[in-house]
Amino acid sequence: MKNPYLPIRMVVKKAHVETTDRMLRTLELSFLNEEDAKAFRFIPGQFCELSVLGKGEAPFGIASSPTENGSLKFTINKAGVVTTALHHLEEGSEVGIRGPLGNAYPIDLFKGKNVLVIGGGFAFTTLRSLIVYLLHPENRSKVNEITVIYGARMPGLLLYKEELKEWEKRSDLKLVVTVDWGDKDWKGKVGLVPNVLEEVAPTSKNTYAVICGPPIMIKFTFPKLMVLQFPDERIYTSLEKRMKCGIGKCGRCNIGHLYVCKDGPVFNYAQLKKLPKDY
Amino acid sequence: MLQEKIREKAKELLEKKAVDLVIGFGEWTLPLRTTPLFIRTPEGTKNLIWNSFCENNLAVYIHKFSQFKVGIVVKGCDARSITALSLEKRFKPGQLFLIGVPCQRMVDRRKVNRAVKGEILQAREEGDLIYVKGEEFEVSLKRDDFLYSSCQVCTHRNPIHADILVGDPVEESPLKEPYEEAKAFEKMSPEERWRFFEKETSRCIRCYACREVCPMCYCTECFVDSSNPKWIEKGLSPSDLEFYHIVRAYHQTGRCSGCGACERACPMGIRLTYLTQKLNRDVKELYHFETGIDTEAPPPLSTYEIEDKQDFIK
Amino acid sequence: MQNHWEPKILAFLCNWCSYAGADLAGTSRIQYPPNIRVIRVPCSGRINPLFILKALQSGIDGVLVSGCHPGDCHYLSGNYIGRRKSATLKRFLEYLGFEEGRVQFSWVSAAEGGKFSQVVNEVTQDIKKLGPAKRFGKKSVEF
Amino acid sequence: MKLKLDKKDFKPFLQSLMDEYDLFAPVQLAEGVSVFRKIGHPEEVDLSSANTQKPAKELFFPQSEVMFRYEKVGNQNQLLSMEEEKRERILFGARPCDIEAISIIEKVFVGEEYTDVYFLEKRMKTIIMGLGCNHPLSTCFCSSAGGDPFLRAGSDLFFIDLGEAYFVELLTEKGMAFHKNKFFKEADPEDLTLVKELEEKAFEKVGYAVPVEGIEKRLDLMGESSFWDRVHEKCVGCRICTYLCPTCHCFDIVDEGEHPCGQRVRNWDSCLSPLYSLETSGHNPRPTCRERTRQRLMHKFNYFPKNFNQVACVGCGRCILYCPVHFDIRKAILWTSPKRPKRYEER
Repeated sequence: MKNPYLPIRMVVKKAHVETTDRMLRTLELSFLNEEDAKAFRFIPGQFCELSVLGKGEAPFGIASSPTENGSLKFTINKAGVVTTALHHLEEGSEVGIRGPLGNAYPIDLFKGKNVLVIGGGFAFTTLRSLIVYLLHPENRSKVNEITVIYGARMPGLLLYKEELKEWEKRSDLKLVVTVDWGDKDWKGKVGLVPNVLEEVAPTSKNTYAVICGPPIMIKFTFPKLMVLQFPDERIYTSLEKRMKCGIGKCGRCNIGHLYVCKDGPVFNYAQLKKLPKDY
Repeated sequence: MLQEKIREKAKELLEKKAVDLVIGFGEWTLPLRTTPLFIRTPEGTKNLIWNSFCENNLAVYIHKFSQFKVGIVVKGCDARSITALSLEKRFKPGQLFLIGVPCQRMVDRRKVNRAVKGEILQAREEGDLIYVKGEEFEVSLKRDDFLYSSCQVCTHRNPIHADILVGDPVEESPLKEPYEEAKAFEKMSPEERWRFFEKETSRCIRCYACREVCPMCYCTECFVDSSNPKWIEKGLSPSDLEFYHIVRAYHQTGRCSGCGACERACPMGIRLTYLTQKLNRDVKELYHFETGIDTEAPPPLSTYEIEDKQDFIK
Repeated sequence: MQNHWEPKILAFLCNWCSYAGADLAGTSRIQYPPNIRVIRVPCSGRINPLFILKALQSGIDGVLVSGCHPGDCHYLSGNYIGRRKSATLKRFLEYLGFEEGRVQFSWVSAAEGGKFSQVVNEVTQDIKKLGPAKRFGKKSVEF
Repeated sequence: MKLKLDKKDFKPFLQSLMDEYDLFAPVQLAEGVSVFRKIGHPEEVDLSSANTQKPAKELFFPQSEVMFRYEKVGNQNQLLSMEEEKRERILFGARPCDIEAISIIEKVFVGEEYTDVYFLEKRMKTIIMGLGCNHPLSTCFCSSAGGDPFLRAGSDLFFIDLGEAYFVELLTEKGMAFHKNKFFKEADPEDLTLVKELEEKAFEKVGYAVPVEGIEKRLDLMGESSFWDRVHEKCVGCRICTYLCPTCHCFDIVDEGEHPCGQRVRNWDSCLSPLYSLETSGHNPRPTCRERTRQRLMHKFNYFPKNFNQVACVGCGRCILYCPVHFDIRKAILWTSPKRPKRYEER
């Protein structure tokens, strides 16, 4: 029988610091064993437990897309013991991972629909996975318009800057990048995500919204989506809670009778409304 | 009767709106036990009771109710805890109103349980006797034979610095020599002492009840919970259990009122008061300090005298 | 292999006196046993009892805490405060059953290189007499 | 199959079990404190207390359990899994409530998608010999919680103390394997009558006074009730009720020992601890005792039934007996019922 608590072995292929405050670092991991690589199938929105032996385990959303073969990307915010250890890992060192865990963005529902992606800060990781997936030649035709609104506090804190530049050039994707405070080199938008959303005012007709960001952003964005007449069932978000096992056993990540690790992390607004506010 | 006076005072405080709530003792479901009650209305004060089973140290709740003006029923030891907490600035002046009750010494429910065969279903106290009743027995027991060990050595049964004392002060006459437990323990050899400590702590399940019921354990982050630095692991390795109990006790140096709440709370029956008793004794002997007596004297480990003993230093 | 056992002793030395004293002992070529590992702390008052316990748990056989003589503290009263902590902790540990001498204390000034070496000599002798610490140490992970 | 075991044969019987199996039974650690432990000698077994302090779940889900060990060699990690349980084991003398609780934990740990191998391994290798509860305590409310003092479900063999002998029932295939045990004799018809009497007496004592039935629906309506503002007040946030609860199954995973070698361990955890849900950012979704107490009660009586169609409480009464501030879960359950008094203080 498979032991779901045993991490599979991966190795840090590449690592780079994303932001000017040096708090976010992206790790590109590759599998050490061929079978593991083959067996690992995931959908954007799922997460993994990364472990540094001796330090512990923590959950992270997968930032790469299933269409990017052979490796996995994670963007890690330096906050506690495990994340600090992950920041200090050198290229070539080993990492344990368990996953993919949790449900995923409802990609099948997006077929033939518009997709509005709203992201804030470093919660953009699984959204990047989703965007890269949707932009893949095989998948792009399956959905209609893709609109991405992405905000960060400062230009230096934006993730995946190179990719954002690429996306900006594309005609099949509408990308709006905004910052709370610009600097002298910043030519883009300045403004909070909810306000920018109001300004961009994408249609809610035939559209699914996927939103991920700090709680304060979510709190102010939901009402704007309501104004735009998005029905609750078509607003999806990904939640975060303290987790340990990632497979619905250890108990701590429940919201009501649902477990964020097992029944989530992706929920729609209609589901969230029914749950206690324990998050 | 003490109980009536407590109710009267509590009612008065609530009627005058001098406090937001009164914390006292009330009857609950099990015999030989009481429960902390939180009374907010004058009518509710009729549920307050007083007997020999009021074993909790209610001072622990001042942290939870730090946003309220609280009237609180205190025994001698509880009052001392509160004085110790006032030295550590844990509440605002005037925030607490202490209803002091001269304590008749509390009854150790476990000792009573052990004295009879079968479950005790009813218990009542009359004078010096406790009547306990089970399915197949009904006996009366002499109250004084079943007191908590911490109560037997108590030297401050009358609450000091209480805002009001209900009832007449009792005579301060410890039933046993002060620090009796610690003195007895000291007579053992170091090996025996360590073996005893080892055996007791080996039962620990790390429920931290001893910490949570202690009014003095209010650190925002206890050293056992700190992940960086990680002082000890969270498992049941004997060394970690011992580490926890050494530090939990030692952190009480000069702060413990000897109420015995830690030992009463332990579901595994671990002896704990002999640890803090030793610390209290040392502090008394070395620095002439007793917890919760003087409202001005700084806690002994946060001050010094030039002449402090130092014969142990090379 | 009992004969080859050498005690590991951890010394917490205050930055201003005892550490300088140890330095002086070194520069003056005064010999003392190599059993001590030194951790420099700002002041003997900085010693948290957790440090001592963690050391003992991690397999250290003895602990020495050394600071400035009374009246000489760089922070005026740190060593006095430390003295009370040391006194109560030492008594408490011995009460629990730790052997007398596992945890020792000294005053060593910056000028007392000789005293430092003498203290280390004494402490090492004491700990050697006591033998390896067995009571509290954590068993290392077995494979 | 109905058998019996004379008390004089009891110790030799235990010895015979120990020859072939690892035997776990209640032992006394200190006066009035007992737990399940591996038995080294039949004399150690102590069945005098109604229920042990720590429940039998400890055998399947130990408080602190090594999941795997690791060793770092250069940049390489080596893992050594610890799931193998070598010998078959017998759990003797567990009460029906504890045994029922194991099946409750099993619902969580043995899932469709993921199976907790550590738990399952131990469960599969264990033969359960339950013991009927002739003298339930006043704090017991197993019948109200859906069990009863003589519930056989979950046991492979079931023992009932008849005074001079134990009445023994072999209930499962695993249990039937013992029918040839040389200490078992055919039970007499009088024994059956006696069993019936004992059962009736115990049933009567436990009663059905605690309104557990229908609690899930009632709690659905009480998510933000003022009840939660009051019920937690006396709770000081220790973990006794969760650690001693036979159904509580939350755990924490930590690494012990930094490189080059160490172990990943899981330890019991408790929803009553602030750390349980505290996130690294400092945000705590359950910041005060109010939310944590609600979580404990809601999980047992609302969330768990929603997921598994059964309350996560077996009515063993441990949380009532050992709570240092005398929190009584029966009172809390009663409060959700229509019969509740107007104000919480009146109770």
